[in-house]
Amino acid sequence: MRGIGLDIRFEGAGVSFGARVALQPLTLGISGKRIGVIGLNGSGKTTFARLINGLTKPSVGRVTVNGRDTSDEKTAVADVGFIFQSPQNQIILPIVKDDIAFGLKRRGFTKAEIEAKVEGVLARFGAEALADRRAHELSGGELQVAALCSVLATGPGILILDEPTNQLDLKNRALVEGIIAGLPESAIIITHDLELIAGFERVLLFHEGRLAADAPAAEAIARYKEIAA
Amino acid sequence: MRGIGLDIRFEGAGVSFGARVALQPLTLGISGKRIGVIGLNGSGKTTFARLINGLTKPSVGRVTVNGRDTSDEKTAVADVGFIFQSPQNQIILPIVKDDIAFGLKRRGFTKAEIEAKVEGVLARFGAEALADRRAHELSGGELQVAALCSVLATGPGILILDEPTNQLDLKNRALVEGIIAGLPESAIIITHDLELIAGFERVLLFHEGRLAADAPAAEAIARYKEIAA
Amino acid sequence: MQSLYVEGNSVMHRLSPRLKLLSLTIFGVVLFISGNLVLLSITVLLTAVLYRMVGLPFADGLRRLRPVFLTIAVVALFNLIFNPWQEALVPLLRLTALMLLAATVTATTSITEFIDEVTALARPLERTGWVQADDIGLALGLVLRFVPEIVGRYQAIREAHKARGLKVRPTTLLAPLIILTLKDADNIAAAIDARGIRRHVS
Amino acid sequence: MMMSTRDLVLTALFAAIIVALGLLPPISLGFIPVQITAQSLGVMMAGVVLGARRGAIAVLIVLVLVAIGLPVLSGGRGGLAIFASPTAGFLIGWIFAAFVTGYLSERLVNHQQSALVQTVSFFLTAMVGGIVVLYAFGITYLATVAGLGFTKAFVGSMAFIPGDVIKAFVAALLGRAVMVGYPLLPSRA
Ligand SMILES: Nc1ncnc2c1ncn2[C@@H]1O[C@H](COP(=O)(O)OP(=O)(O)OP(=O)(O)O)[C@@H](O)[C@H]1O
Ligand SMILES: Nc1ncnc2c1ncn2[C@@H]1O[C@H](COP(=O)(O)OP(=O)(O)OP(=O)(O)O)[C@@H](O)[C@H]1O
Ligand SMILES: O=C(O)CCCC[C@@H]1SC[C@@H]2NC(=O)N[C@@H]21
Ligand SMILES: [Mg+2]
Ligand SMILES: [Mg+2]
Repeated sequence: MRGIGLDIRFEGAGVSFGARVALQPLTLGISGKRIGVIGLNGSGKTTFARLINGLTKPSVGRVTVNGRDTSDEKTAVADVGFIFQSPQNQIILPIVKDDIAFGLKRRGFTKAEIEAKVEGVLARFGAEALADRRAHELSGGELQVAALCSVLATGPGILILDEPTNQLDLKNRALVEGIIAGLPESAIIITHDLELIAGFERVLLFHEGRLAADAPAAEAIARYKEIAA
Repeated sequence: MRGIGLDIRFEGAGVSFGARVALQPLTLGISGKRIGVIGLNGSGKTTFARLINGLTKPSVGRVTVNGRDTSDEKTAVADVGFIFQSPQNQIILPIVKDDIAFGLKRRGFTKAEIEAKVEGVLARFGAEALADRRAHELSGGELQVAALCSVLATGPGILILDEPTNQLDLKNRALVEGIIAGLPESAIIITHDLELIAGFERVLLFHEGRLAADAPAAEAIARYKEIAA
Repeated sequence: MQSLYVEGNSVMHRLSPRLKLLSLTIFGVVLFISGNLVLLSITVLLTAVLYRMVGLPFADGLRRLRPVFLTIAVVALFNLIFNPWQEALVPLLRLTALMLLAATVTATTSITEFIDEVTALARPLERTGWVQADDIGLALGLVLRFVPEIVGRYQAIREAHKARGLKVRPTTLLAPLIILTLKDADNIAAAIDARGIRRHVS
Repeated sequence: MMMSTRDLVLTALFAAIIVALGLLPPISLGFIPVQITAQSLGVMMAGVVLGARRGAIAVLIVLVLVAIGLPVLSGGRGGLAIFASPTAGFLIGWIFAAFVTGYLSERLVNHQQSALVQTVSFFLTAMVGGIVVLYAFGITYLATVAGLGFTKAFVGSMAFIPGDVIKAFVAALLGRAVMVGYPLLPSRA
């Protein structure tokens, strides 16, 4: 599955919270390696992403991943890795390597397999030094890397990153940008940092819960700037 | 005092936490209307700013504000307003207008004076609608404005903003940028968002706890990019 | 969070909070002096009238008392099974009267009045150097502000479990919740000091 | 010994955690007029994490909130009338439960110990403070003021033991996790 991504389909899927419509019904297919998502605060980006891994269930319509309805899944879709907007909420155990191992333990790997996987994923980012660090002491950039390791350790087919360059300096931002560029996994990147998605062939622009553009980066960004003006 | 700013002096002031040096001893005078502060994560920017209002006391040397040693003050320096890196931690009481009033109550104003001040500062940002909102429901941009109001209500001579455009969309970012440009108070702005300080005449660049540049924006940014490369 | 205060202008509303709290305390002590059934019944009647005067619609007034009254009634039932009926009735009447007067004070005193009163009560204690009376209002305000935030963070951490396909267990949920919350405390404390809200404390 | 701002915020945060635990609905047992509540877990946690003084103050703040008419107890209960209910002894006991749990934690647990020793010690302190001390208050009040008599009050209260042992266990795991993950906690005596 890795590197190919998944076949994601929105079939008239929309989300309301009480009277407030967070996402208007939407029909859309997603495939390809890199997809950007942009829009104003509150425009529906995070809601859109949460539909894909089933964290939010559609109020109308349905969302399928490889043909399986996400509403039928008891928990989030295993093939979809999700990095939250605030990565500090994402690290569950106090020590980094324990946190990475945590997601694997429940999947029935042996102790040796788990250790190998933890080391492997840390090595992939040259982040071996993080293994024994306390999660709450990490700088913003380090937190982002730790969260990525925990999610990638379980081998998802596609990765969703919600504002991954928040609070990062130029160097850490470049690091994350490099990581994204180098991921063999498919990725959906939600961001206010327009340079991060500048080269993408497909960028979705949300506005007031509606898909306002589905176009190459330059075009979507131009529309976004009109909206924000 | 307003609009003139303060006379801030670092006299060989440095900060260590145990064995870790957060800020190397530094001698420096600060005045002028707009000062930018940039540097990598962990380079000492926030520590530098906290020295100015006395939240952190220097391990060596001293820092004076208008001739008074900040170490002598029991609590933070009243003339220095501080907007933290995470504004959600800055709003102390549940309702916005109560929060703004709170800082004033302990300063011995009458009820009527406090009300007038709260209304005045909200009006200044056209943010009257925020008065009765619950702090935890505000969007990122609104939070930033509310935090500014609470701090400005007490009439500080200088304002320190630590990464004020974090997590904001283009529109809210422009709002904050506009607010900064329009402040009659002097301001020190710490940021990773280089466009925000692009026009400043004076930008301090920190690197590994040392002042690596004290120069006009273009020059400091160029040095920063070398460091981050 | 909705308080139990009821807007109004009854006698009890107009009494000073201090007088109300003082009376309630004295009442609580005096009630236990006598075990006379007639006297206690009259007391219940009087406190019930006082509670009626608060201005709550009848059904609302009852609904508020229900949880506490139920527990009092259960105790009385127990006593009735094992003891003579007089012995069951005395605590029932006592606690009911106390409940009625307490509910009346609660319904006629606003949160602000209460906080001011508690603050004033603590003022003399400032000389011990242990408390700063104004901190009470600050602490109570902080709690009200933190509750929704903690609930929000709880939900975020639950979702983090789900997103990684992990079962949500109390221990793996509480640990990050508490650690992250404690970490926030440092930032919030710095924010309070930066705004010079507690001037005189280092 | 005035509280630092940080201590003030820490106690308020824990009070908020206890209030938040009240959002879980209480379970009524029917045969004893006291409900099973998750909030007493918060009381043990306050002692284990904050220590004696701050833990007790956190609980005190919750009781002040109850007294001033905010519905912060499980099931949305609050107001002065609560102190007329037969459960009031437990509520007052919460303060001492947090204090004793904290006092013992400060003395029994330190960073040099192994994980197991820390967890077991925290468990014992939570049992002593959150059960022995707490029940002493709760049962005495039930027996005297509510007029239930000691035997019945005691036997009835035993129904809470299984739940409260589990809570002490959860509090112990948490106390240990916080010790590993948040060593900034001021060192204990
Ligand atoms: N659980 C919820 N309950 C009620 N309203 C919600 C909920 N989640 C989201 N919303 C609302 O739905 C709308 C879309 O929210 P969403 O989080 O998708 O925005 P976003 O585009 O990710 O914004 P941001 O850039 O600020 O992260 C907003 O108006 C938001 O307030
Ligand atoms: N209370 C503390 N205890 C120990 N180390 C600290 C403390 N505060 C800061 N440091 C360390 O001091 C150094 C400088 O920190 P500072 O917060 O000033 O960085 P910064 O430039 O603001 O970084 P960022 O861009 O990530 O906000 C860092 O290495 C940090 O880990
Ligand atoms: O009125 C309340 O909400 C609190 C009552 C106290 C409940 C006590 S605390 C110890 C014991 N364990 C429980 O779960 N409930 C009782
Ligand atoms: Mg979002
Ligand atoms: Mg900083």
